[in-house]
Amino acid sequence: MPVFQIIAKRLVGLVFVVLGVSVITFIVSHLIPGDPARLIAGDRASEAMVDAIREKLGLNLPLYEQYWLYLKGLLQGDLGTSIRTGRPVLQDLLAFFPATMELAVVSLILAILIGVPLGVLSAVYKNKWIDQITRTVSVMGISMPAFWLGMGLIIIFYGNLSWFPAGGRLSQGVPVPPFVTGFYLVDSLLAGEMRTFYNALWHLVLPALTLSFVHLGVVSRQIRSSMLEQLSEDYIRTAKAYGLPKWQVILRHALPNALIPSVTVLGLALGDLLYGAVLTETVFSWPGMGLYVVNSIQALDFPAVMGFAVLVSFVYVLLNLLVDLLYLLIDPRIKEVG
Amino acid sequence: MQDNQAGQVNEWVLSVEDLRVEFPIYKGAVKALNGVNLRVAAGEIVGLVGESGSGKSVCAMMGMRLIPSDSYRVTSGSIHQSGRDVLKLSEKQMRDIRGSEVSMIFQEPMTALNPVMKVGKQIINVILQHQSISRAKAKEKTLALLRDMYIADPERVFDSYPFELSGGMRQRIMIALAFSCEPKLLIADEPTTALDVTVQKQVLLLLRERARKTGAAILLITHDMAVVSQFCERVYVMYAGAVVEDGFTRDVMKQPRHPYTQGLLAGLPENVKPGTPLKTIGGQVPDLAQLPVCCSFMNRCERKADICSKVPDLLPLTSDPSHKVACWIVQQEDERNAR
Amino acid sequence: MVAGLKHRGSYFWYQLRRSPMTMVGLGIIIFMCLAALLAPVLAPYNPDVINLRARLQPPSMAHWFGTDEVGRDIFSRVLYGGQQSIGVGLFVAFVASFIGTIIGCFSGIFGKWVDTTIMRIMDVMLSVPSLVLTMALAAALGPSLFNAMLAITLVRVPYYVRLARGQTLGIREMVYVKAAQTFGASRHHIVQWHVIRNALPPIIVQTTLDIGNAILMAAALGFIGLGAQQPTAEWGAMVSAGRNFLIDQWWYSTFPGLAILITAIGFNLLGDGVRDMLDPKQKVK
Amino acid sequence: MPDNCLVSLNDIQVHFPVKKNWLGHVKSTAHVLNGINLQANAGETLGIVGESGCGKSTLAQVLMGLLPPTRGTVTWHTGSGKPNIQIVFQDPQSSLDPRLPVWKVITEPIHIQGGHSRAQLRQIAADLAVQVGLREEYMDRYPHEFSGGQRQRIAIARALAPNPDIIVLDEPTSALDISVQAQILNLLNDLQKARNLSYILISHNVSVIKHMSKRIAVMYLGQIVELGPTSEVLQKPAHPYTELLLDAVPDMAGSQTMTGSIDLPELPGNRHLPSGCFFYDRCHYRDEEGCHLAQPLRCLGAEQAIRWVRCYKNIYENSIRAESTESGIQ
Amino acid sequence: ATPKDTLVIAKSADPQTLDPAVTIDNNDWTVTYPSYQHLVKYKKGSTEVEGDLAESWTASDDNLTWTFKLKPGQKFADGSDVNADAVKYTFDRLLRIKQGPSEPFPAMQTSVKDPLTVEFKLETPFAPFLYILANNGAGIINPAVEKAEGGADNFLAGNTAGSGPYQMTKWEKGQAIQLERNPHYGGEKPALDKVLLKIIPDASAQRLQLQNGDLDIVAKLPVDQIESLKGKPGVHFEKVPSLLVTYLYLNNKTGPMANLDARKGVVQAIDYEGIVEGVLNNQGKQLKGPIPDGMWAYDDSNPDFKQDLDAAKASFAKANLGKQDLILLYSNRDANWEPIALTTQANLAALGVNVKLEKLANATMRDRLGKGEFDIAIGNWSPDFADPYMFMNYWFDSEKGGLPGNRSFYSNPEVDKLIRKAAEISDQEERTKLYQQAQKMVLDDFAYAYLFQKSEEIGLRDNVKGFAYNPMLDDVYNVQDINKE
Ligand SMILES: Nc1ncnc2c1ncn2[C@@H]1O[C@H](COP(=O)(O)OP(=O)(O)OP(=O)(O)O)[C@@H](O)[C@H]1O
Ligand SMILES: Nc1ncnc2c1ncn2[C@@H]1O[C@H](COP(=O)(O)OP(=O)(O)OP(=O)(O)O)[C@@H](O)[C@H]1O
Ligand SMILES: [Mg+2]
Ligand SMILES: [Mg+2]
Repeated sequence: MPVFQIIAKRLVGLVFVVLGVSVITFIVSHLIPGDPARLIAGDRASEAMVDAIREKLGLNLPLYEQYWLYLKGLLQGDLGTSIRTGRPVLQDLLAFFPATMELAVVSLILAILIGVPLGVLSAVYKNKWIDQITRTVSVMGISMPAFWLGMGLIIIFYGNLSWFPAGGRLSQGVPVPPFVTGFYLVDSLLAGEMRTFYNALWHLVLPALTLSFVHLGVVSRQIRSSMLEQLSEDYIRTAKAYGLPKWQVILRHALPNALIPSVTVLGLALGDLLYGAVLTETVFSWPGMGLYVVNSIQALDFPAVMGFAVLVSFVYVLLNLLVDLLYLLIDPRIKEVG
Repeated sequence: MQDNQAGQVNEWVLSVEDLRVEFPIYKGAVKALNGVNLRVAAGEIVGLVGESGSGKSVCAMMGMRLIPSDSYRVTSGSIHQSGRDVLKLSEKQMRDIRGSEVSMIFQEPMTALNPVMKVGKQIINVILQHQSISRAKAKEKTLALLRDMYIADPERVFDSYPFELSGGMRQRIMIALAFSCEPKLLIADEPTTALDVTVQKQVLLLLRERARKTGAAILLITHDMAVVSQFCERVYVMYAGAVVEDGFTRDVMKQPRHPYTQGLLAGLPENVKPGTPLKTIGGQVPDLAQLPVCCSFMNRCERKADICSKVPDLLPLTSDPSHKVACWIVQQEDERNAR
Repeated sequence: MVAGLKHRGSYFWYQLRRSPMTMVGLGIIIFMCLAALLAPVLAPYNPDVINLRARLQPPSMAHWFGTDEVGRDIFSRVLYGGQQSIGVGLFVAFVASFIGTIIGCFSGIFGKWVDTTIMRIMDVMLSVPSLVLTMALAAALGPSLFNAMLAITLVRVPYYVRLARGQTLGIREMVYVKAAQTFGASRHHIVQWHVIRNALPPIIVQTTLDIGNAILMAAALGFIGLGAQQPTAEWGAMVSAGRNFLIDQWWYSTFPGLAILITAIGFNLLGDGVRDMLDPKQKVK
Repeated sequence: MPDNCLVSLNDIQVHFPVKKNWLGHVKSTAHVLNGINLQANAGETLGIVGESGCGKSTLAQVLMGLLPPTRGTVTWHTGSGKPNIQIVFQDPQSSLDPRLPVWKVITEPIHIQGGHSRAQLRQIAADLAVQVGLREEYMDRYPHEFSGGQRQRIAIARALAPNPDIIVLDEPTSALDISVQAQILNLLNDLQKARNLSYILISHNVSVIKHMSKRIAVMYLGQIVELGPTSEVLQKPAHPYTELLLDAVPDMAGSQTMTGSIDLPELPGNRHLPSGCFFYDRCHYRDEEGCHLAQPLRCLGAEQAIRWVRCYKNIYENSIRAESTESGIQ
Repeated sequence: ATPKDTLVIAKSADPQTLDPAVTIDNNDWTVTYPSYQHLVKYKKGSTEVEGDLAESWTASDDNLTWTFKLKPGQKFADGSDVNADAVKYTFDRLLRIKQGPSEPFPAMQTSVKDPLTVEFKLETPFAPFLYILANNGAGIINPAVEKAEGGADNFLAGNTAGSGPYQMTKWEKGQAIQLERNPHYGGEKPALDKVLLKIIPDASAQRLQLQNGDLDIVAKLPVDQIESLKGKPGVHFEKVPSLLVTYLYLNNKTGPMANLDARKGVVQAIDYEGIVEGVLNNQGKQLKGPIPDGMWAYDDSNPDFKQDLDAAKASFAKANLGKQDLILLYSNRDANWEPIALTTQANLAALGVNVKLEKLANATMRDRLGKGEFDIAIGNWSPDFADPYMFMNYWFDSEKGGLPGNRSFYSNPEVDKLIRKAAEISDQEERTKLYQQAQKMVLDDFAYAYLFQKSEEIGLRDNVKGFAYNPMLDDVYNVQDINKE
């Protein structure tokens, strides 16, 4: 299937998904008992004040009308105004989104860089001690409550050893690089500020390790099982039969084929990383969307919650699109099969 | 090529002596090979036939030592290739032999090539592995090889992925790959089973032509008797992990001696009048995990006698020393007739 | 073919024994489940009784795992907490896989617009950030362990729908289903006779793996305060409550955290093992 | 049409859309069957040969009613209207549900019809099993506990269960060993005699067809190119494809005698049908005039309409140039 | 370690909005209070007020007209003058927007008498008027914000525009907020160039950073963290009085708690000492009634509450509740609430009264509180201005039932009369008498269960000097007075 068709198909799906997501989050968030107007007005506010706020925020309108207004705004790229902060939701989210994304992407890269070799080793030395160790590590990753691990790392590496900072994205006094992508690592390199770069990297280590440890298990497990599958394929036997060295067979023949089915899993993992960041961010004072959305839910900040859900599902669909395009790149068979 | 032609022994490109291989499994072991004796001389085409599960592929894979070393046990015997003891070579030495001295072609051309690598690259990789020439040279060589396979537009095929080619074409690629380093021996494990008859014929003809041109010997594994009779000079018949009969093809086909071979040939529709009942071999192939200590064909044999409870050896017939059979009854009978 | 087919049971054990990791997993699960079930017998204290004057005591002979901030015995609470946490894991995994399998099989076998509709809905559910959906649902339903359980279940269902549908589509193309169609088999017959039976093994594997997953999710909800209600002991909520004491009163979070980790490891190892066992490729031919 | 005709196929065409663009418009089509005219008679075995991908299995599916033809009709002459037709597939492994015990597998068709108790079904299964040479005690085992040949017997027993008039055999022995193949072929022959069954036997093994069937149809690219009594067709092929096919079949007599050209052109795909004669590109006999035109199935030997061929040049008997019967056999 | 010219303070969460006319959250005031000046301000560490922008003020005899004279030469951060127009602008805007901060203000007119004189005309007399002018909501805003991009409301939500000693110069969402000296500040020049508010949600992380010297000031640490930090080098704690009280709402209107004896039973059953000792680690003191120690009108002669299980048993017997469960609501807002809930549950369980705990999100809890759907709930209260009005009138006026303040839905016409009268007259002695009289009555009615008033312990690095806590200004730091050695 040509590229533009895949894109077109995904974009149609995107509209659908965003609509669906907004409906679901709208319904669910309005099911939460509580009145945001009262929350804003404060403890001691009179009924009249609460009513006034309700009116100002349009909360007195019937639900379908509220949704309709929301949808109209959405179509114009307006995610509404946060009840809690009084600022446009999009503006708030964009302040937090790059941080979350940076953490997620770095964690994914880490998870891949560590997880793929582990998975390969584990498959190649199936049932040997390497395999047992690797599988133990990956199962521990999958089974580890992320927040628990994070807290432990802070205590050890900040509290006792002082090797890494306790949290945040930059040390105080280190200038924030001019905004280009919102990723401090990238922006600081673009601006040529190596000090900022190292500082940002230094801050990323613990949270990224925490987050990637969980997904490292997912990745290495997936790679292991698809490697095992590929290693039992005929073409591997062929490659061996023609005298290709073991590691060439594993890395140049089996691995590319094993990566193909794994791409989907990795795409989904990045999606999960985005959500998974919520807990990690709390522990590491990481200024991402996680804390924002938890607070928003607790403050019944409907537009903010919906905005978050819509943005993340948007990214999720885009990721899927990316995965599809990646398939085109790595699997020549796709073009034919469509 | 016969045993009694003394002095030629060194010319066996492959010689398997009393090979016994088993796969340990839950409670015991699958005795996949139970004393296989098999020889291929330089330049000849030898057939290996037998029912599914009789150990043909294990035999072939052992010749290349392609089975993961932790999954099997060699309990006795040896494999020699051009004088080298394959079972004693290191993995590195073995790698150097594979592809250059001995090559292999597999049954499923569909899955035997890496699906995401262009075929040209796959061939080049093999050439570069065994010969120290430049990449450009290797490409030239590859194209020439493809041309030798009667492929009309080698450039296009060179740049194709396997899935873009038909089954026959893929099998030709496999052949090109197999001959890329001019091996002395080619083991072809059912190379045409997945192909149409018309394509099968082309592929077999091509194989033979290449072998003749390069002087390579071929061990052709198949269960199609007709293919054997058309293409092979000699044939080995396997049953339950052992060779039960071996001889010149025309002898074996015309005058099968072992009861199993006889049954096999009689079961072919080609050999009877249409519509009449085919002869069948009763009973079932023994479970290789619980092989009785007797002639493995005994439970299905119409001619069994007391002596069959001893395992027979594969011995030349007195009447025709080029024809060997592993059956007490036939051997005794032959001896009696010869006297 | 497998030798000694009559001993299918013993063959199962053989496979289990061959995989030490699976045995470890099984051992852990049995141990943890026993500990949870026998909590009333094993626990040295009533898990809910507070003692403000014995708060935050370090591990000692009297309190093996120490005490929490109102003086409850953490060892007893970890034991009782197992009932809640493992219970949630089992409930979520089984209910979600049950519902998901039915919807998925139905969708796959019916095809056409029903399939399209169902899968679109699942797409949407999958792309809603799951933690947000779970949190919002749990908040909407009111915080209780049961509601958290329902929320997690609901969020897990689409995964099973996808899996079961994929399986169904595969099985639908199998020759034996084609054969059944030539006999004039109804959809109902095909689902009942062929699809469910054959789709089940991978779903069972997924379910086993998901138990650990669900325990973690319940713990995460407990961590945000949307899970079990006091004074009920639940591991996630305990870790969360102990969070502020982690530096100096490390035992408070550590022991329930370890319990989560170990149990999840147990179910994951077992799941891996079951997968290997059910994988026909790995069987001795 | 002979009196004992069971089913006749009239100009059956099957096309599959294989590529759609994102609006759902078909962009490429597989022309799998391109006008099949055929009839099967009671009690006889009709053999169908042809190279892989020429549409044999598709034809079987059309016969089974699993696939509605894109064009053309299937007419049943079984009186009662509802045809009783069963099928045995090539791969006995995948055609049996691995999670059903054998007795359930065998009686599945009857179970679907309903009206039998469990005990009755078991009895029926046991009876059928004996007929196909399986032991009664095996009824509670699962398919994977049997050998290939036994599995194929189970499949045959299942096909026999609803007492069919016709059984379509789609390569019933090509996954089996020679010695097992002989058993199954014998079994099929015995059953045919005992039950007066009609077979439609699909195979690419010419010798199997030759052994089993009186009449043979040779297929090429979704069309029948030759049809007639087996012995005649195999001895004196009238279509160049049949000739090519027979030439390629290795025979037992040979002593490394096989010869022929190695470089044949690629087989045509069914995505884009050749215009005119489908075999033109591969034909040894082609010449400029007339040969490249589309050919109808012509009757060979006008007096008895039993041999038909789809060829401009009649390589079998150059002299016989039948009056063209455009519509093929009726 | 932190730089010498910068004070680094931990905060658990980002501010929500910086608009003085909107925010009612102390968490936001950390930024706004030092950024704006008010007509009057609390004296350092005290609940008394003194002039800030105002040089002097007078009130008419009927307490309805208040006239303020502004100090000359006060300037906003952009250099423009603080004048009567700005004051009028501020209060008009506050009453127009009519959100939380406007709530204590009575209906009034603001008028400019001359550039440095402004006059408020109240419609009803309001005794605490002077005190509410020191509230965060009364911070004087630079009218120039009207011309800001996106409008004044939008601008003020994310920026400061005042004349205080500091102004906000940078806000990195979720990370840090930077305050820098206002160059035009009219008062004494603050010692520190910058104040950095670091957002650190996790208390353990805050504690570790304080210990390691990456933070200068941390407030609101859990008591156990404080305990273990004490004695660590470089850190010390200042124990400060607080007017933050914690008490239980007992639903006087509906359900089992509507019964006076049942309420009495609950009040008698609770282990007050245990809570102060066990939950607070003695970082607080028991309440003796609604008015806490430190607020005028506090009555020290009241006895401490004491657990008396026998008396409680008798009370419950009299109330004859039957087998009803009591529903106790609390939320995750305060870490102490859970142990309190558990203690209450345990205390009542000893008497055979079953308490069901429901931990809710704060928003949901408020909803339930407002609707009166609870039997017992835990609440915190801190005064917005230093007047017993904050306690007596809010908690007991039957017209403020529910969320506005009277969470127990207490209703007693006698009490209503007393406290309303106390709100109108200006003589403090007279008022004290009225309030103490009312206090006796509500104690007899067991309207609430009064648990404790917390004393705050604030963790400071040893080199931080000049810190003073004002009980009226929780979360607000007197950054202009602080210097670092
Ligand atoms: N890795 C293994 N582990 C256990 N048993 C094995 C293994 N490989 C082969 N076998 C067994 O060895 C026997 C011989 O198998 P082999 O593949 O050589 O048969 P074959 O003659 O090639 O059959 P076919 O004609 O079906 O290819 C079989 O019974 C098979 O089950
Ligand atoms: N559902 C389908 N969609 C598209 N193409 C199909 C479909 N089913 C079959 N075909 C194509 O139709 C052609 C004929 O298929 P069919 O299975 O009938 O061939 P066959 O003669 O039975 O071949 P074989 O001898 O390999 O069994 C093949 O090229 C196949 O790719
Ligand atoms: Mg084989
Ligand atoms: Mg077919």
